[in-house]
Amino acid sequence: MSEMPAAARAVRRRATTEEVHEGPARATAYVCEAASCMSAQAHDITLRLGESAARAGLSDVMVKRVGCLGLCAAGPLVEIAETGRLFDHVRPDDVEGIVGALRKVKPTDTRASQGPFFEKQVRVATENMGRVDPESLDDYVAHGGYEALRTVLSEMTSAEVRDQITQSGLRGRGGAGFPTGLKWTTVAKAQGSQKYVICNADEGDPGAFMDRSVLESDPYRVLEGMTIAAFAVHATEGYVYCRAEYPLAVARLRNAIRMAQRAGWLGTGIADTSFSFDVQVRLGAGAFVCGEETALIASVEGRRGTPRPRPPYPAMQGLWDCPTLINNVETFANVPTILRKGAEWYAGIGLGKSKGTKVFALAGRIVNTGLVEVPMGMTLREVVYDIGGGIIDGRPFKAVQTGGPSGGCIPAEHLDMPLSYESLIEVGSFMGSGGLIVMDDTSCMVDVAKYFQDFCRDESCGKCVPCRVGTTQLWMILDQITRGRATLDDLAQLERLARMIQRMSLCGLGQGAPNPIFSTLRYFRDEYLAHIVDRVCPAGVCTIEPAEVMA
Amino acid sequence: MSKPRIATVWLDGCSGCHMSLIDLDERLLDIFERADLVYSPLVDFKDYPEDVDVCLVEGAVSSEDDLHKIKLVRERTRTLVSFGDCAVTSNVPGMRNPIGVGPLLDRAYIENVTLNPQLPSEIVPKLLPTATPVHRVVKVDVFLPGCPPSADLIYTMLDDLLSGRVPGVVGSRFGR
Amino acid sequence: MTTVFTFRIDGKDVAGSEGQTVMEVAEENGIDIPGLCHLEGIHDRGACRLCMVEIAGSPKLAAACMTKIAEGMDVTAHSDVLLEYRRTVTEMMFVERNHVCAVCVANNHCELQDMAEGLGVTHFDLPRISPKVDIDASHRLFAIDHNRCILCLRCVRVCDEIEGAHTWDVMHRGLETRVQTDMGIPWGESTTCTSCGKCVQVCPTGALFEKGRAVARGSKTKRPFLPWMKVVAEERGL
Amino acid sequence: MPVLYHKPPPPSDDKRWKIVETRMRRLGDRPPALIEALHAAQEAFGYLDTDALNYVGDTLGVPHSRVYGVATFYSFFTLKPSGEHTCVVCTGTACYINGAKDILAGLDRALHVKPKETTADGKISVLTARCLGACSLAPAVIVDGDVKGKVNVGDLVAQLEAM
Repeated sequence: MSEMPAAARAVRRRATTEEVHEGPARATAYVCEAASCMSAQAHDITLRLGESAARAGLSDVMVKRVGCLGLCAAGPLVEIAETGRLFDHVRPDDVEGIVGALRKVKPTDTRASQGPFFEKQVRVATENMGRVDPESLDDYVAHGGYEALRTVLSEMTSAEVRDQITQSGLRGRGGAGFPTGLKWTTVAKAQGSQKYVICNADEGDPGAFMDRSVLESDPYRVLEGMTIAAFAVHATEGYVYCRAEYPLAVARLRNAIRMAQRAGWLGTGIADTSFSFDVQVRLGAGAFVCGEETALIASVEGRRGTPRPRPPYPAMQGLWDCPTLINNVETFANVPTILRKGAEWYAGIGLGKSKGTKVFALAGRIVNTGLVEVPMGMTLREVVYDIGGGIIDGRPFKAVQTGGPSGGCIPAEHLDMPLSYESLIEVGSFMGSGGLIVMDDTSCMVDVAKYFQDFCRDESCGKCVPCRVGTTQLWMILDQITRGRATLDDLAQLERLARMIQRMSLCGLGQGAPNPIFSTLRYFRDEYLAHIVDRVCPAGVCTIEPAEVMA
Repeated sequence: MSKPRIATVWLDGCSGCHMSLIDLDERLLDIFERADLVYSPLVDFKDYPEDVDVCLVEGAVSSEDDLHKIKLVRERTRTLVSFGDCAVTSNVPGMRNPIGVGPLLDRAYIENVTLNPQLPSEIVPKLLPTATPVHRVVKVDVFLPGCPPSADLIYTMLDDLLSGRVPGVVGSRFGR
Repeated sequence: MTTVFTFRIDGKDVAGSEGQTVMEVAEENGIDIPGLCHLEGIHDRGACRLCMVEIAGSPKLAAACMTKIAEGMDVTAHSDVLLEYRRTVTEMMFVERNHVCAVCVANNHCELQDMAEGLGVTHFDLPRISPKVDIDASHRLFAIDHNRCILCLRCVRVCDEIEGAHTWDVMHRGLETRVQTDMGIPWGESTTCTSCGKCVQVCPTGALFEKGRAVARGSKTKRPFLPWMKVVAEERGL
Repeated sequence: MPVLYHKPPPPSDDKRWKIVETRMRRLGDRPPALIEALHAAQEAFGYLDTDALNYVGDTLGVPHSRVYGVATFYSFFTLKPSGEHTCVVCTGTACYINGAKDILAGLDRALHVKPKETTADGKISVLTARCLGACSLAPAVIVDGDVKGKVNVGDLVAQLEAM
């Protein structure tokens, strides 16, 4: 896919033109210019709003491009900052109405309630999202940006920084939930004069767009987090490994790196100290497996993105065999706020061993498709119904899929389960990077399992036998089931094979590939049996073939 | 008590496994002292009888005729032996599987024929989409791989079966 | 001075030096751990998964060829579960492409065939994938039949690490993965191939073979190592 | 690691090679720059032909077989020129359960073109993407760089046929 969406081309052309008016404004219109709204011509709305306000002679009104406002389903979105009034599905002819509303804003106005979608969220990693101009370093700094880094460099030792992160209880937001503080300490203590920090922005789970939104909306935050991490682990060079499928995120990130370098927040002698750190972007090229850290390293090194057995872990032997810290975008995005507000504050949010908040991308058959950040421990029901607005057309909820191709499907009986790393594993799923895909009665769970298996076999790197051959074998059996051509023996073989692949595969892709099968079998075995024994697809998705056709 | 009833069946294979069976030589006498041969391409019985104790199946399931036959055999047989590589893995008959029936027949009966090229449509049974191992169509009780399995192996297996022992993994290999 | 570790494999007390792998120490102690991508003298890659072993205290299985030994570790290299898994891996190798032992140049000299026999694989429960793959006989001396390739990548590694030509590499991914020469061009057109024959020598199956050998006549063990080096040298007047 | 041989000249005097050359030089003309260089070449020329692969490999000191291995590993790289117009169908989970399968089936029915193929007249290439991240617009497609959301198969086919 070499095509770059028009929205990204626009950003690239515009690069750094400032659209933020100087000085305090009486009224401000935030226009969401993240990918989803951009593909609905949001930038055109920004331009029209500016022109229209100017024509109306409103010199004390500011029109500002911001990152994701969260409610992606209703884009393009415009928010009036002072009153909190949200305009959705904005068309060019709505512009005059918005200008009218801007005209009426009074200094005494306060933000009205925006409903549960916004009110129930707790923003940490996304605290600036929809507030700052993602292309302006000044705006980031005006919103408290780089305060944390300045404090870290001038007042703290690297050990103190690591302690803060450890005490905050932050865990890797890429999926597995490895304690971040422990990882940082391992890298810091690893032998080696050269160390690296890598930001994993190869968000590959279908239905997940948290990292993309963070990078599009607040790229400096990620850079600040990486720089703090570099200081904490004694690294001097960093890479952001980002999907090439995210041209807008890449454009904004590259712009942010340039701006930060110019302002002395990256490069040699950061903030007038002796600490040096610089960041380069490396583009992925359409390989899901590169989200696996050893495969990612291979790709940064310019090779085929095939994983290798661990140990040695990248923390000891990573990029070019040097100790390397790899964290995900959201993990780094949490870091500046944790250091600014304190580890105790962060550890006070959440549930049990899952501290803090988690960003989720809501998608599928849900009303409020979009990006949300909620405290760990919130129940799935609150996320799906209160924040997500429930199921489209009021249909019955069937399952929510989390954790991408390594995750599982959680049925209605677990809707009141609190969301945390542990609870998700307990019900046979996985936190993953944070995609929540809601399904209703129009989805066939065998077909869903087949979809993920098709994904895994297509993305298998081909290195180890169980994954290369096994994912296709699993897919073949699922395909037979969805055609009504499988037997109970085939089902038994499916389970046997799935267990073997889980234990024998080299990396997380293969080890996790059977998970969608396990979880759908656990909760929806009756659907499998309906296909096999009764030869019907209860959801009406699969095409059952006539009985007389031979295998 | 009557003697156990043995049958052998020849599906899509080269008959090499049956040749290997004949290689049992004088040991055949021993076998047929202890059992009756009730159906085989080597003897002249028209229909596969009921109530067979052991059947050796040579060859892959390749045609509709094979499919029909193996289902009948399975119904009427207590212990079904996949006899040789073609039955066990589909072996040489399976080499056509990546090609597909259409191109295969075209190549054999149209492209390479100069005089009156035509596809066979009568008498010969229709080919299945793929040549499959016997156990992918019906349940198989004993596997005897080998191309062909040696006479010694065949004897050991028959001896085991006729003595009421469960034949173990018999140390054969594909291809040999 | 090298540190010596003592530990256990299948209940047997063994010793090895720091830096050695479980596979190496097992071999020295006469414990056979199966493996097909492993070959002494080239780097291990832990890809065939036949050498997976249990290590007490770890929930995950580990590839013996890439696991460094440690003091006091307790390795189980043979168990019912491991045997079942190894059989399935072997089956997977057979059903992935089109292996027909009866007509293979490597029949009776094949490590995959030996593996199946050794593990007691009598048939394949898994359906064959039956992909349509190529045979490249464009090289003057050798040919490659991708039907028989199990992607152990010994050829790629020996060509890179020993011969230094790096003629072989891999292309595509997943089930489409193939070994290939130069820019995916026919082997005979390769400008980097030295015709040394090392790749043919190390191939565990009949995928890489010398031209002119009949079925079951591809034995690589009964002749001097790399005879083709001599042939090529003579041709070039060296 | 020094490069053992001289940097080769670009395959032609096409100015776009300059972009590729500069990208490689900035990254030190060393093997780790391979993927970045391939990105640069594909961005400049739309696809990667043998000339480009050879040039990049020779400049960076990467064996040809490895260049080819990398270029074919990543699905973002294409070794064939695409049609006049491209239609990228998102097959992410959200799009899948909202009907991406029907879109692909519809394209195949109407235009006889499957993913990664180009119509016989060379007009339209159909590609698939593993989630564009436009899940709120599901099912989504990108036609010549413009994202279209909540796609109706009939409308899409009509638009493509009119091109």
